[in-house]
Amino acid sequence: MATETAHAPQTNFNVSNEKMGMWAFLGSELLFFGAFITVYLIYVPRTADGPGPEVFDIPFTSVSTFILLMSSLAMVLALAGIQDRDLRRFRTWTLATALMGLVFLGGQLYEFTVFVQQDGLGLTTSAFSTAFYVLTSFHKVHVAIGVLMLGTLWFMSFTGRIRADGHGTNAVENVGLYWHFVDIIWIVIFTIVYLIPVDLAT
Amino acid sequence: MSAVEDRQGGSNLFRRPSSTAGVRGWLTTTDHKRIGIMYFVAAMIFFMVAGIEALLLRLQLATPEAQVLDSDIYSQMFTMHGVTMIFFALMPLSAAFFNYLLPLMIGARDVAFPRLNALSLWVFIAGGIFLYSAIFFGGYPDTSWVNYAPIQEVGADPAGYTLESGAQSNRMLFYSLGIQIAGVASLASAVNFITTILNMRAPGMTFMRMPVFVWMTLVVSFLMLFAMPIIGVALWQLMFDAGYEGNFFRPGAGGEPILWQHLFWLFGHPEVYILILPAFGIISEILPTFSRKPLFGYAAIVFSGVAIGFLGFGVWAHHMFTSGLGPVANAAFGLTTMFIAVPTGIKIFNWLGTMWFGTLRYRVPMMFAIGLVAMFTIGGLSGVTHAIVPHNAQQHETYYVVAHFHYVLFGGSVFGLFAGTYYWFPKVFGRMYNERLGQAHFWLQLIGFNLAFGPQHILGLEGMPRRYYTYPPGMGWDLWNLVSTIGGFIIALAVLLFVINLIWSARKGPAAPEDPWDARTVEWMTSSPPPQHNWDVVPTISHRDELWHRKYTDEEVPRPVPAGASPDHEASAGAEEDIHLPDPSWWPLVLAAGMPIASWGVVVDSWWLIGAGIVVMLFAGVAWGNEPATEPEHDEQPGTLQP
Amino acid sequence: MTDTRDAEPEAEPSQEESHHHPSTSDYWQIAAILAVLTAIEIGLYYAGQAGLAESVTIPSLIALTILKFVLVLLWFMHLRFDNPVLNRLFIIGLVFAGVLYGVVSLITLT
Amino acid sequence: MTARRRRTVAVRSLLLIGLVALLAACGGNTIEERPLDALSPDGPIAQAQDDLWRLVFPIAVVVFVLVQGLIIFAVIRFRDRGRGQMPKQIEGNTRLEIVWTVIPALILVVIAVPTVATIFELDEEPPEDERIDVTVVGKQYWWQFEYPDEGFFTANEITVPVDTPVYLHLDGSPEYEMPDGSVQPDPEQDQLVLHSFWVPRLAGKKQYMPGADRFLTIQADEPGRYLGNCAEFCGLSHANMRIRVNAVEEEEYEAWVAEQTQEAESFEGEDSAEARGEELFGVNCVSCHNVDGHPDNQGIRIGPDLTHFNSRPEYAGAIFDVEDDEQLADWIRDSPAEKPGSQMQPFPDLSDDEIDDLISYLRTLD
Repeated sequence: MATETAHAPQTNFNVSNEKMGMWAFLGSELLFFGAFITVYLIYVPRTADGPGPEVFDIPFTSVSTFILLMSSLAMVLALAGIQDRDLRRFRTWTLATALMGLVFLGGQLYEFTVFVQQDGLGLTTSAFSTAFYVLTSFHKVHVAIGVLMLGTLWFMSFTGRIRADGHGTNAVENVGLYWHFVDIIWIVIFTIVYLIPVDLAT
Repeated sequence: MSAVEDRQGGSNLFRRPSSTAGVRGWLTTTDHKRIGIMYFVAAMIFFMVAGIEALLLRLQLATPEAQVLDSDIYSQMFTMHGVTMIFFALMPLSAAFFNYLLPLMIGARDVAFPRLNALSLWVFIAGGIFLYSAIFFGGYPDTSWVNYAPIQEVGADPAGYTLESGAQSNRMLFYSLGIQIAGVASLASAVNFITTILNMRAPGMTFMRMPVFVWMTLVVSFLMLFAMPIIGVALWQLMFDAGYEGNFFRPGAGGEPILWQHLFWLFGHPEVYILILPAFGIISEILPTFSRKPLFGYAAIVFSGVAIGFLGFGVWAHHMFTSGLGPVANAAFGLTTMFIAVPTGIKIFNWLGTMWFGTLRYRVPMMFAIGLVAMFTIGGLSGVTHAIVPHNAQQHETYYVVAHFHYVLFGGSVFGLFAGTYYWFPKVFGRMYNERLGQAHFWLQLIGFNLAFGPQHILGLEGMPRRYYTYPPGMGWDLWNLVSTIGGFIIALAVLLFVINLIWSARKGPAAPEDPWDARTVEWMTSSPPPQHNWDVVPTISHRDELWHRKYTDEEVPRPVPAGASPDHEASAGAEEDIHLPDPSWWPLVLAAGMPIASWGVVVDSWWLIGAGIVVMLFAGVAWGNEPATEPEHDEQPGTLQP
Repeated sequence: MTDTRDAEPEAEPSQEESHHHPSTSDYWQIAAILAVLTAIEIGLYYAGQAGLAESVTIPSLIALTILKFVLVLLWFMHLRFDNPVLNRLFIIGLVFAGVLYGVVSLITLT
Repeated sequence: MTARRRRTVAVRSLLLIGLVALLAACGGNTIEERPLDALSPDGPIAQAQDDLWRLVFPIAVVVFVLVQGLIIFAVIRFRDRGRGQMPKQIEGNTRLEIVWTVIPALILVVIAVPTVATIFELDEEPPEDERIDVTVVGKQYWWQFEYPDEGFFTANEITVPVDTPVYLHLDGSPEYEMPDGSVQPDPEQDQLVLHSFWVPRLAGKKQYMPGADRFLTIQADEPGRYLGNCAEFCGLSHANMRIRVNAVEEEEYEAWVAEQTQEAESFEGEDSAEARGEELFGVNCVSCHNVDGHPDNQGIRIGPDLTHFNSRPEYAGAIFDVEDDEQLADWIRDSPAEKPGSQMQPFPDLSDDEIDDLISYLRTLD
């Protein structure tokens, strides 16, 4: 992953190919999430006589949001660890990031089951419910892929693909970029989906 | 240590391949040139399949009230013709050129992410196989390539007396998932090409020294980067509607059908430029070579290309003038649409300027290039007539529009891509194509094309709507439909000559020199075909038309540089570089294979199959991450491996 | 079987970059600010429930979100310290997404 | 004159004659032979649209001739004459670039100004007291027209007075007043799809959008029968969904309206083919078709309103001749076999005699 440019140490912009490719990809991801968020915003009031945004449990979601936010801190600390050639710190914080991601995912899935079973808000209930579930699930898939990548990084530190001499730092940095991106998207979703529309609906 | 995953994989199959020979060598290759060739072959197969679909459509329309196809088959054919041509023929044909030429033109040894490149290829092929497997699950998508909501929710026969409703929702799933898979391939290519162009240019290759084809590749890559996600979202939403009873585009539950049109055309219009700009890039290389003059107004052509790219995102609603957006939106989008004619005109005039005062040699690539300028102009002019919004209400969804976009996409893209095929054929295969057969191809195609699509302008203005499987006599449409069908078969004959020429010449054609056309750009400096590592020594670039300046003096009327005095002779005297090429890998192929598996799972509604596909993708992804792009233990020897 | 060859080139740029890197204590501070901003957001939500006007809460919520977004982007994702070309790639996407979807919402909702 | 020269001349003359003959074969058509022609406007809306075309098309032709002329000139004049000459290496010319940027831009301004003006002009709603309102619902695959002021329905075919704007309301969420006075949504509300209303000689097209309202004005200058089509793909019988607009003089229009508001004659209690047909209709048809005046009428509008079925020359999306008894019998027996995707259920159990009776009843609906 980190070695595609082994034969081309100098790039025109002095930035590794992987990093540039990752940023280009993230730029593209903005249009993915942008479309889902736009569709959601248009559909918020269209509850077709089913439950609306009032079912959201703000305290619960705030906690899981906070955990995801702090996982970003763990991620930079893991990167700082490998940059300081400290393999142990890298492993600890990587694992912490992945675990926080898992906690977030678990919280979200729990929240889904509550919505479906207690509030009767199914995927097929209304345009609002479809837009809500697909937007948040799309984000969850991103978190899950991120957790998987973090696990792979952690594993790689045992197989010698990430080493205390700084080898593999590029890979950590790029996974980090992805992870932070997933986090900032949630920052936006949290405000738009959970904090604002209740006001609009009432 | 780096080979841990090789042992993990266990079986012989997944040991890291080290040989580039045989079928396995092609399946596991990460060489951009081999990937480019495979892209071309696969895309040409899809091109011919879509062409046969078009012939069936034309047969049905040749006479009024014909009975060649019934309404259901006809709908499937026109939908698949559009989807295949756009996502599985023209886009991949462009990708074939990007792949093969981009590293050679910017003086690189490969693209930035060779395995990602292989992934793009296999994902595209997997998407095509998946889409065409629909025949086993109740038929092909049948509600047109634009698939306007809410017909995608209810199917082409909601009553279900003619079609089974389960089959109809399967068709929508094949539409949604098949194009999404193709979109993944485009997105991966876009990231790859952007990084390659920005980061991997040879020393001295500044942005304003890049060949126009490279510029157009960059613009197209950005268009794909930002447009593919939009259709991705729309298709993803359609999947939930068609497969899981979601409500995105169902008006009864609050869905907004017009939103599909917005998302579709937000992608769809940039897509038009994704299809045409590569052809513009190709002929911007061919016209100077065969005019023996530099490109006239290089900067103007580059910036108009960039401008077309940007403006391409601001005109989508001109496809929706009759959907009732209101006068303000209609006026605004009418104006932006007219404005886009300005950069397009700049390009046309600069190509003319390139030919003016030149010494034009009419070899097949040049003929197709001039054909593009002439034919695209017609498509451009009918495009301007679309922008007069009130009259657009008469033209919309008629054969006039069909004629317009075939003049743009066939007269533009296909002419350009064929021109490029002839032009770079000697470089790719080291053999010359047959010139006479090529010329016959050109004239047949030019005549057939104008016979097929010229009359459709008249048909449209005489009121013939698109997507009609039959029409009554007495509308004044009979003659022109017959002419159009005859033209379609002449095109088919022309394409047949093309394919015969390529296959025959690749095996039996006379050997080609390094630089058969006395060309201007650096890809002609390396051998034909190029070695796997492209260059023994990466060229240092000091001019826009680097090769020309190495061959000819800088005088107003140039003379050849005396032998031994050109800078490349000095350069090649330098020390051998240590060349490391990416190793072959199985993982792109395996990862790509997971996608149709999961997609079939969605169609047959089996969570096990979806899970299996996802596991295959994840396994391949993790193994990929653990596999270095280049194995450290063996080095390629320059010149030992041929593509 | 050591990857000495690919170790060298990639160790180089990251070393170079580490000159500009913020320290771990910077990261903790940013995280603390982010936590406080989130707390304010949630507070605003409840203030809105308690009767604070929407004209106050919604703009403030949007402003706070943008602030958090930018903080993570600049510090955690190092955009502040990295080559501006990366910056541009991301910003083009942001502008495209904002303008295009803005226009779509405008047309659809009016 | 050499033999070769003569041959060239002969070939050229032949080509020319062929071309002229070809043009004559199509250009000589009368409008009756091209009833959907979009370039033969017959009303002020279509005329305003056509005026723009008449402005832009000549400009396009001039540009076309100019560009193609330049290409042909360059191709001939600058061909390689095999003298091995090397052309001057010209990189570009800023003045020329400016010229061919500015001139097209100016031409576009010339086109843009009247275009924008016409967009706003055509968007104006005709004044309520001068227009006729018609509510349009696109079904699969036929058009339902309601005259809300007069309170009757027709299918595929509308009659309008000349020189009067007809304001079409393309109603994406149709509702009907039932016989009991309640208002019910269209029974097929969830199955509606996009259509596009297009009568080329009266006005350009407009999409029928389920769940939303769209409006379109049409107006005819001369009496006549104007043809139209659905122009947005809507399923298997998209090609079989035609529109007929009868433009008539004012008096004739009023007579027609008076006729259309009549209820159907009832044959209850009689012993005739019509009476048997009426009864069969009550058993098999009223669950989808509305016939005002039928004793069992339920006011359901899944299929077309048949109260004045026999007054319309065509049926089934205006593709079949209403006078053809044999075709009508086939249609009743198995309509999806006659028109792909038809939503009318087949009636395989009706005997030939029963179908004859039904047709006898239908013949009274005029």
